[in-house]
Amino acid sequence: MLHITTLHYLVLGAALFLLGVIGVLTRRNVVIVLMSIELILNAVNLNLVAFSRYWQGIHGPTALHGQVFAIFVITDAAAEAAVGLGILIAFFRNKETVNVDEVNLLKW
Amino acid sequence: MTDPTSLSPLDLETPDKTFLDANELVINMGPQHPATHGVLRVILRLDGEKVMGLECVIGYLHRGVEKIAENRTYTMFNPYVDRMDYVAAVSNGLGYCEAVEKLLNVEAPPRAQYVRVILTELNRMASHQLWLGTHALDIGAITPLFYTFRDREEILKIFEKYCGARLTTHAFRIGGLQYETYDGFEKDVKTFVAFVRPKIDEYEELLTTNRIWLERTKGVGKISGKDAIALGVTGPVLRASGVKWDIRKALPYANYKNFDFDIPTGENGDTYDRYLVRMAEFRQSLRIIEQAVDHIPEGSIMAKVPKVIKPPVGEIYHSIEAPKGELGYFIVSDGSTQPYRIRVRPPSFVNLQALEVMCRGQLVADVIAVIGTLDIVLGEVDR
Amino acid sequence: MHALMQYIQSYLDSDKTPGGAGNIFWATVYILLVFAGLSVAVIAMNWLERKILAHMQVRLGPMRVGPHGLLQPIADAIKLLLKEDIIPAEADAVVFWIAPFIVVLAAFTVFVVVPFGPTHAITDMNIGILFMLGVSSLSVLGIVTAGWASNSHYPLIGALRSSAQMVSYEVAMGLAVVSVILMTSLNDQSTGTLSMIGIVQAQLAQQEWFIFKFFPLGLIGFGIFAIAMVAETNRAPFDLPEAESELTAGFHTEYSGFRWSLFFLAEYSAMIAVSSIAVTLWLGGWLRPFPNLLVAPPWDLVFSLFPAITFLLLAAMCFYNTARMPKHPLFKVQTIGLAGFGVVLGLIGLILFLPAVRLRVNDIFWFSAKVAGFMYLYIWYRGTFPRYRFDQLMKVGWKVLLPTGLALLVLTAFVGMRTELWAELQGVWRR
Amino acid sequence: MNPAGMIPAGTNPPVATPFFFYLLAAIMVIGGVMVITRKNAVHSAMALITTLLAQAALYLMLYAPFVAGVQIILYAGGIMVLFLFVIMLISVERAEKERQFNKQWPVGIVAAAALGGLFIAVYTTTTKGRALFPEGRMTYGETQNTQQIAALLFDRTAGQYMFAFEIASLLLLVAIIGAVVMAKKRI
Repeated sequence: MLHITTLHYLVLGAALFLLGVIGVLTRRNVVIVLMSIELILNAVNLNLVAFSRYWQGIHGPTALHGQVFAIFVITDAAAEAAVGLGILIAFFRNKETVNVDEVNLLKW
Repeated sequence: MTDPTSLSPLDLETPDKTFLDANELVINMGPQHPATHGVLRVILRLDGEKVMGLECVIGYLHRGVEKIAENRTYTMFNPYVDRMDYVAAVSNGLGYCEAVEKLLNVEAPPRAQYVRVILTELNRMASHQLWLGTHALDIGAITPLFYTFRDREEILKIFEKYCGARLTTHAFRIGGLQYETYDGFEKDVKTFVAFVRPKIDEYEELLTTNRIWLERTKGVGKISGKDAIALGVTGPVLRASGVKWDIRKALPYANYKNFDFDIPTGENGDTYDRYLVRMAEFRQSLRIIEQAVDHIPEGSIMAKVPKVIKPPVGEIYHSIEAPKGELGYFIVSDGSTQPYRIRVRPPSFVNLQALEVMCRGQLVADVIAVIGTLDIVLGEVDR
Repeated sequence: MHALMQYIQSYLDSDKTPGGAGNIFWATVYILLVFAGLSVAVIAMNWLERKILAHMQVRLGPMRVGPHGLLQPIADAIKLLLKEDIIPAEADAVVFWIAPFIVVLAAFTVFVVVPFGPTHAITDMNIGILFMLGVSSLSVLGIVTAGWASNSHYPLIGALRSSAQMVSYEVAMGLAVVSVILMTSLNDQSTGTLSMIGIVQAQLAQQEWFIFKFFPLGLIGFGIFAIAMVAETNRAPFDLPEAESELTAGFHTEYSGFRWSLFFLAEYSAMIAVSSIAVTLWLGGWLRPFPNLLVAPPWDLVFSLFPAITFLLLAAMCFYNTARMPKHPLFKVQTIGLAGFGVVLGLIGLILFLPAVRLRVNDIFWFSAKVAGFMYLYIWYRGTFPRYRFDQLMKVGWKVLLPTGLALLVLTAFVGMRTELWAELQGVWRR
Repeated sequence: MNPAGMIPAGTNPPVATPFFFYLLAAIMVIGGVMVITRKNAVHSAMALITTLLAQAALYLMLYAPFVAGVQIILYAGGIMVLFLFVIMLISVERAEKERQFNKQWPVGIVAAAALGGLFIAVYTTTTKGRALFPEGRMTYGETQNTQQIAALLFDRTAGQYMFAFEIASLLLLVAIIGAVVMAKKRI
């Protein structure tokens, strides 16, 4: 079998990123749109960690900047999920729907 | 939102605003539910875990006891009353026998009165023990159940020795007792009193100062004395709200006026106070039994009662203090051997009315605690 | 054959865990051993819980199946496996089907890093404790989906309660754990570590169980964890998700037979798992009692005799009860069975006297004994306490345990760094 | 270059790496497809959880155990529980019966396809795609990973990300307040 290289991880990350983009652009259900965003963030994370390993190979074992960045992205994802779901609940309470294309008013 | 504790009737048509403004969760608690003490069905309207309102549905154990009475003679109906509050059958029998005696205008002889008091008070303790065990079990403490049942067994043994039955005792007859006490009855009762006194301390050790028990019961299911009277609540539930009302003192029957005992009352009318009141009643019952068992007079056990009981035309209401509250019998006689109508005022049925007032605005877990603290027996509620 | 023996011998002399040494064969053997041991522990726990609870409640507990009901758990297991597997018509069949497996997987996977001894662990991860907390928190997913998939109100409320409860207590739990991780680094001998084996070795190096370190800070952290772990495993007095008097059976109301038994298995193995965390972090893991005071070689010998003596005592108990068995012919099989069980226990006890075996299982014995102590506590709680109400539970979690945990963390850092802080302050003063 | 020779002494050689990589990659892609195609949001969430766990395993393969642990404890154990919680609060049944895809889905597909084409172009057509990330770089054991990340985050001398870390904590605080305000019944 082939040896697994950084490129393999990048291709996988790209595939997940595309899936996430398709989900965001086509689905109506807000919850699934939010989950697709998580998918995108994860694809990015995968790339970051793969880059980190590559970087380690060049700059030695302490060059973990990619992993640190991934941790920041996870933090960001947690914040995004909390606020996003909060907005979703507020939206559902007012419109009794979870469909994103029915969000056509900025105020009601 | 309206004040959840206000006394407004349950309105199932217009639901209150809830979380997410969606319709609230409606849950059927019962009739098959481990904590509704039988076949009570409670329709709960919940906002999350908060009770917005509830409705009791009863009748799953209805056997038409009152109707049966109209086709039975007064003597034949006597065993039926045992089946109403089956954990306090002796009290039921006492109330019925005394009501008919009052109608006949006879009085049971002193010896019978003493034995009646002893058995009734023993039964009160048995009933309270069952209440304590199941109430604690509902709140999650499983151990007291086994302790109380262990000690209740001793009471049932005395009943069995006395009249052959453990639960539906049918201990009394109209006009007195059917059986003379067995040899060693007094000794058995005294042994039991000595046996059970430390056991009550044991129950209290497990619960009274237990922090979780305090948190689960203090301030839960509060009802003011005024509300309680308005709803007709009686018994320990009323006394825990600070109303000193005990029929044994207020309208003495049997020979309770010969005994020295206190009426324990609470202050806050919450579940914890009801618990304390009942625990105090254990000790008061022991006091009464101790006084009675030492002074059982000699003599006959049956008053002069005609072979065929044919009360004069008239009506009578007689109530006693059953373990759960005021147990009343309203008997209408048309002069025949069968009662024209018997109406029972069961304490559980009336106390159950307070459930909604006590539960509004509380949590689901509190509904369980309140059902437990009301000490209902569905056999009596549904009759 | 000789090569195989050499292979085995080479491992026995190794000072690494099989996972750490990259030894797949031994890792597999260890996985099988740990999971077999875990299953036996769950079965034993089932019997012990019933018996201990029964004796607390002045009754006998199981007495019919086997002598003193010893075979009762096996009979129950057979019954559960043979029961009809019911999936409610309105349930979401796929999710309903998967949910118990998530819970079981989460509960079993954590044992990958549990250190039964310096070399007796499947593997030693750099992130051991983080892995344990993370994977054990996955069981909440199974519980939530189980409650949701049942499509019924009681399971749904049970699932919501359970998820809220587990998520909130994880926070307090995490803070207590972090205070221990600080303790591993706050000394001269060792650097900080998240590895489960590393934490115990830090306690060995510092000659102190962390429950006693920075007294009373270690004790407070242990207390927070001990409370949070009961809530985390949904046991009395925090067993609201399955409060039988309120929600019939909570999230597993609709489950029956095999699937229900998976939840049961998961609950008990999760109890063992969190107890293992507590033992590893605060009670010195596999270290024997008094590793700092009674260090002379004779003491080593004395403590290494404990496993054998324990098994002999258990055997003696069996023989005593055999003698007390009714002499009626109906009890003949039971008497023989109990005597046989005693003989087996006694034989194990005798084998444990052999020095080669004795020294090797000593670690495992002390670890298991400490975990067993926690298991007894679980049963004791269940026999004693009433159940908390949901809001009170949340209050305890967020308003008591969380602030205490935060304060503990800060205090531990300050106490641990006091000399450096003092030096720093003096430097500032001089400037 | 011989990849196995790159492993420093003392660490274990990776076992069957390609096999596990392709297995986990397949799980992740299938999970991702399930996330965006399922009608029922709970099924989507389950698929996403599977994807996230597989990704945690990939992190372990990339010698990033700490990130893997954070991934499990935060993503799978925290964020996804939040998602499931919210899905249960809002009614799933009705959303299931409605149209699943919005009106501009063809545009979305085209845009995504264009992006995919871009990726493919970058990774394949240019010779630099391969040359950019030469394979067989040295790998390191995970023995000190957590400590090194901590050093990057907190260390006095080597800690470059201290400020970013503080900003992240501020972000979390803002998120907490935002979530509470949003989810409150009445503001």
